[in-house]
Amino acid sequence: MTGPRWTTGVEAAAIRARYPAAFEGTRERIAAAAIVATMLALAGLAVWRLDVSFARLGTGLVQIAAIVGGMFPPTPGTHLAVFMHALGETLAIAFLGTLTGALIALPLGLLAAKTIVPNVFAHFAVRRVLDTIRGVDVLIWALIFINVVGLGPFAGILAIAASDTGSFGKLFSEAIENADRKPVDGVLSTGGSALHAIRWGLVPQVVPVIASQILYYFESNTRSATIIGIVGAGGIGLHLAEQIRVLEWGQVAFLVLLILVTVAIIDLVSSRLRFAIIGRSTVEVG
Amino acid sequence: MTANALRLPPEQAAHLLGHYRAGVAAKRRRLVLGMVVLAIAVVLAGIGGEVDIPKFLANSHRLPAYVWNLAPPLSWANLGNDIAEWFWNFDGWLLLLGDTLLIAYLGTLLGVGGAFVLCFAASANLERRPWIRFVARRLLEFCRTVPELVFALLFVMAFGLGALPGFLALAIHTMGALGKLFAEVVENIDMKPVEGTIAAGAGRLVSIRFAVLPQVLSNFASYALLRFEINVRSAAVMGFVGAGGIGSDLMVAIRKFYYTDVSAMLIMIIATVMVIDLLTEQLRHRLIGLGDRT
Amino acid sequence: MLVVEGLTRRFGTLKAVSDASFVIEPGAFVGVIGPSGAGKSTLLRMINRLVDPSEGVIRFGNENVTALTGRDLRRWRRRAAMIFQQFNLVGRLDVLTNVLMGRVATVPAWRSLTGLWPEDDKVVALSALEQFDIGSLAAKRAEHLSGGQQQRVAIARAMVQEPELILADEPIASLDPRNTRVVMDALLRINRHFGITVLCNLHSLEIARSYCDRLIGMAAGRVVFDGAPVQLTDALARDIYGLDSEQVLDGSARAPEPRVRAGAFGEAAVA
Amino acid sequence: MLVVEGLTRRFGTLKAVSDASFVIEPGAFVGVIGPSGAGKSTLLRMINRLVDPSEGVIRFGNENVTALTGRDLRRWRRRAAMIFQQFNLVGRLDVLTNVLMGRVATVPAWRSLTGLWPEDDKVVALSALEQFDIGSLAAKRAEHLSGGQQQRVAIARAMVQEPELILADEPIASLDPRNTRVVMDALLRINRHFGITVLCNLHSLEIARSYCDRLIGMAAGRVVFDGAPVQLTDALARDIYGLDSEQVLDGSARAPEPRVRAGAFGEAAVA
Amino acid sequence: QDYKASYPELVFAKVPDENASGTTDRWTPFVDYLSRQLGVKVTLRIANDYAAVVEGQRAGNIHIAMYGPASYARAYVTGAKIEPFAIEVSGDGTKGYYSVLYVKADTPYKDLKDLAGKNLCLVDPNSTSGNNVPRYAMNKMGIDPETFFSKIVYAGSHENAVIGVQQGTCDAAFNWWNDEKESNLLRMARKNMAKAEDFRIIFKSDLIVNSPMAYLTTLPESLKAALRNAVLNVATNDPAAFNAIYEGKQLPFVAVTHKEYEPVVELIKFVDELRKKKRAS
Ligand SMILES: Nc1ncnc2c1ncn2[C@@H]1O[C@H](COP(=O)(O)OP(=O)(O)OP(=O)(O)O)[C@@H](O)[C@H]1O
Ligand SMILES: Nc1ncnc2c1ncn2[C@@H]1O[C@H](COP(=O)(O)OP(=O)(O)OP(=O)(O)O)[C@@H](O)[C@H]1O
Ligand SMILES: [Mg+2]
Ligand SMILES: [Mg+2]
Repeated sequence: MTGPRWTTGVEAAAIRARYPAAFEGTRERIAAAAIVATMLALAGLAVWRLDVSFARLGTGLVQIAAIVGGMFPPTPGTHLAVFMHALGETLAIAFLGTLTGALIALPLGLLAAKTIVPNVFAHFAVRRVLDTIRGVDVLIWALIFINVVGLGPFAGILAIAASDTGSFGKLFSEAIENADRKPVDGVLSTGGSALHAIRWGLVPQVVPVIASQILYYFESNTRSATIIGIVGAGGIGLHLAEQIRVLEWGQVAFLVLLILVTVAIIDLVSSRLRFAIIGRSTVEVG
Repeated sequence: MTANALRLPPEQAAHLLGHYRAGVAAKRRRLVLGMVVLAIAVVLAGIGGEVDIPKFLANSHRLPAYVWNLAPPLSWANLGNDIAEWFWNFDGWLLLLGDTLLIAYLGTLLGVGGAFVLCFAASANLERRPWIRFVARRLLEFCRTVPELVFALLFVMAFGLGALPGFLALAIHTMGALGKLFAEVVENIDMKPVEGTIAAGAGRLVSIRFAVLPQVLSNFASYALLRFEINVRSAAVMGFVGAGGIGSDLMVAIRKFYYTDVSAMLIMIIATVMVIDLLTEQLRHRLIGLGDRT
Repeated sequence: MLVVEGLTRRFGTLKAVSDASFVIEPGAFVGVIGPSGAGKSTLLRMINRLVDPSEGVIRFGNENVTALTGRDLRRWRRRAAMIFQQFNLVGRLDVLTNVLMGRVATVPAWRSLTGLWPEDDKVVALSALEQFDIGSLAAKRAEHLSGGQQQRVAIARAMVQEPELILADEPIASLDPRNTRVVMDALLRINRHFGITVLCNLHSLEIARSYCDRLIGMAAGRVVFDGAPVQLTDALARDIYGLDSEQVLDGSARAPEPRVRAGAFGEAAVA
Repeated sequence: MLVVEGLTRRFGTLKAVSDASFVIEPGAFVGVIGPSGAGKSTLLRMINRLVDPSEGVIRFGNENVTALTGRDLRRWRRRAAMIFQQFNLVGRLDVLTNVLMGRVATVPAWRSLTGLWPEDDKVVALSALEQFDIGSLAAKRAEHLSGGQQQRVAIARAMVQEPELILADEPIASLDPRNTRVVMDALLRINRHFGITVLCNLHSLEIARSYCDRLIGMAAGRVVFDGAPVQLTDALARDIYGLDSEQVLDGSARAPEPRVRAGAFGEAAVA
Repeated sequence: QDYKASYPELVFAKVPDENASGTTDRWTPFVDYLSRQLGVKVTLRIANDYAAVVEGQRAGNIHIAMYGPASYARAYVTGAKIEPFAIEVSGDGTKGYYSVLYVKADTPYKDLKDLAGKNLCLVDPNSTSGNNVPRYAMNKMGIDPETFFSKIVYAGSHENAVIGVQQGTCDAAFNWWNDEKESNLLRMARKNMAKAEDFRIIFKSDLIVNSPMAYLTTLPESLKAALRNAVLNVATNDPAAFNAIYEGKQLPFVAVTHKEYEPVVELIKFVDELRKKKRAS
């Protein structure tokens, strides 16, 4: 039951003659194929060079079963209070560290966005600074701040803030570049300054993206052991690493579950917050 | 001038203003409440996190202390030799960097694939059935919450030592992390083009391909490349599965306090990060058409 | 035959469309008129199932449109082409691909997904663009077009769908007189020639009167008029639009001596 | 006095506006007409300096608009209010805040940046909305409005700017007859009453003729007509729009017996 | 007591043990005890990475630290101004543990020399018992591991090294070993990750001297004396605190000087030499 083909009268040959470009497109297709081929070739090279083999799969599965079996039932052992305390501590550190990093990164992100700072040099310089911040390992950030404030949660907050600044700056700048230009033009056209255009034309658009990135990093910092453990602030990640090291699988499972619940809660808050900002709109996609 | 002329009589204005206030009151209240909660959280976290600003300021002159140590002894007279001395293991590190890039590439590729498949099921604007969304979101959380080390250990048992367990662990984590970020990018798109395609009878795949992808591809690309960069730097898993790589060598150098090695490797890693970032930028600007706007 | 029964849509407390009922015979050219915010767009979007009705049913032939899901829903949408008030193009894709979107339901999935469109469909899409004088823009990004050009791309997309029903939401709002004619004539032709039903939101009463067989007038969500254009007296129309009786109806009619009517702006509010 | 001299804008190889020159006296109500894609929007955007001219100068009074930067540019934009064809509202903000955007240049920065608008400005913004019957929508998100409602918000924003010049890009495209009148009357009033210059892109020749003191016709980027509405003969207008001589000009005029003219769609292309 | 004014707060840092969990639980009573004895606040910091502890001592904001032997030596070599004053004593009265080489029980290898051309698993480049001591020992035997073995694999962890042997990735692997009752292999066996009977030891290193506790040399003498007194007598003054740490498996701390760590320092220097050798080649 399709509609009538009202297009049957169309003269294909004439159209083709008038718009030859629309029927070529071979160059793009070759380019696309070349990109895919290169990616596959690289993957092949990697597999070969890294000597990847699936040979031992069979025997190992038994041992996996042993470990996974050891994870049941998950149990806090005798450390429940310690774990909960560590979780709280971790949340506090991750929260402040992420927030501080985001606050520092915001102006940097604006400077690194091509749509805001068209000056190539400024833009280039800021982006390279951000690259450098990201390139420096978290362990090094930790050591730098241990020199200043000693071991402890404060050093963890600073190290997280520093290392996240690099990622945030990059992500924020890209969110900003991706924003729709029309509202920004709307604000500018009334005589608004660049600040106004950012505050009213840009921020409402990018806030959901930025909020989700901040919450994601908060979550990620909560579960990652690295910085908080290194700087001697304890934290849930330290306990997790410890339990893995001493092969206490039941407690590992318990800690993972604990973190999973925390992460799910953060995820829930994140969704709520973002949908409050962007408004929910769904259509039934067939 | 004009504005005054169009001013409404006071009662009518007051009425409208009241109407407006009532309309935004709930939102206002939520905003204020949110701010208060945030402020309380900051204070509490500040206490819990033993934040000590005066101490930080008093000791801030020590900020460059560690970095200072990293500087190699360079002299003008002997610059070439000094640099050669500094990068004494350049070849070896380059090889390690290459291996790391390959592992990270494989891990990222697999992870991005998985994330790409799952993200649409996890986003509320394209997936109406809440249970599918719930399952997808929890699955992604599981993948990024179970520590890479646990996955790595399990895979070592299954596949033996080597790169394979390393990049599988990376891939799973990458999938969990990117899946969430991708889903949120998708939730943030303009739905008008999607309506446009489905109104033409397009199915899910086609509307994703033509109405969603053009909007999200640049973000996907940049997230994926950022994750690639993170995977290049992530030393822990690689070292753990015995796959080495530049990250674990850097760790060793930091722990053994081979300062000049640390700075040499850092420079190489930072250069790599810069190259990846430049590539990302090129790709993104192409995708969002920034290049041809000017 | 399109049957709409007791159709209602709420947004929060607001009833954007409220208990609308009408029947549209196959092959009719029906205009929907009414003041801004009357619910015209919402009505059309419900028929295409982009907005779910809060109450009421829509039937087309034997089919209960309101109950469709999945593949059936897609098939229905293919049959009921929609032209959006805000165009709803994919700004970052080129014009031709935007038009080819109208063919997705008929092209095999592997072809459309890889962008390897059949030559035939490209010909159809290009000829549709050419109908509206924008064949030469086929390779341009949609977001770089002028307003009127975008609108014509959106119309071309609906045309190549070869639908049985066209839902056009102010298809000529951004068009100049010539293109207004071109587009309305095109709609009229496929309506007359192929018996395709057209349901068209229009702001210009003149256009509505000259092209439509029948007009449906909406105000504040309700259907307040339903009849042939001749039945729509000026008094009735003024009622629909909430105009005072001394005001003429069509904006296009001479403005009554503008130079003289320059009163204080404040008065306009209650005019 | 607005002076435009040799204004040109290229997009790639395309000249969207090409060597446009004209002078507009203070207090004039000038309509810009021309087919879709003629460069009307680009012209207005250049005057507001949202698009930089490739060549040519724009002067207003003693000021060289093309050379302005920074604070001066912002001051100029405040004086030259722009109404966009696609509204350019911030969809996620409420309607009142969108209108208050028109006041950013006059409100202290700390207030405008924190959103603590003075009561007075809110009253002004609400009054402007009420002029267009949408005062009650002030708290709604702009993206939830109907097309015509959004357009009126955009106009209200321009009004509260207290500009010296209004650049309106098809301000009535999405409006019903009543609102078309309301908006055009409002423009006319502030033009007559306060001597504010209005430069207005219009698609409807009828409206242009009845409201404007003077018309500028554009086609393919060039200014092809410049004179009083009476000077624009039908023949000239047909020329601008590229219509054949037997075609009537205004879309709103009766369509020549639609039922009879039902030719094959393919023929429409060359109609 | 003069130090209280200038040192109102002392920081005690600890790297988590290789072979026990609950580091915080176990050390908190001890730190509380120190605090009571010294009359100043003592804060316990557990850092996951000993580089952080070394850096903190170099910067002077960690006053007392419990090191592993190698990490103490590393801190010393790196120029931290510290001196050891107390050492752990194992249950049998020895002051150390060993690095051992495992092979599969059903293989013919009797001795390290039999492994020529085979694959060897080391733990990671930073491990004392899993890398540094084995290399040092082999060097003394005149074996150059890079040429002697066909392949050297860094397994990444002690467990992975055992798994490597079990799965045949390597023919032999180094690991830590305390005594007949405690070793990494036994621990894995208790968790069903390996069977102890499947493995055989064919080499045992010299004693690796136990972990020291070290303070900053810049601390005032009175404070140092008070610290020594408190730590060396903890087992008698506060048995509960002491037992919380070692659960009765270890004997009380005894005094120690840097001299006992000279061999470990030598080991560290040897490891640094290795790196330079790599450059030469
Ligand atoms: N950013 C851009 N990039 C490339 N081409 C553009 C861009 N903006 C406009 N154009 C082109 O410039 C020409 C003039 O566009 P403009 O928007 O000024 O037309 P218009 O007269 O306003 O038309 P309409 O009545 O349809 O709105 C069109 O052909 C359009 O495709
Ligand atoms: N998503 C939404 N959320 C809340 N209210 C909405 C939404 N969409 C539409 N509305 C409201 O519903 C009413 C009808 O809107 P609709 O777009 O159908 O009007 P319309 O008749 O098409 O008007 P116009 O001629 O101005 O386009 C309006 O008052 C509008 O504000
Ligand atoms: Mg509408
Ligand atoms: Mg335009």
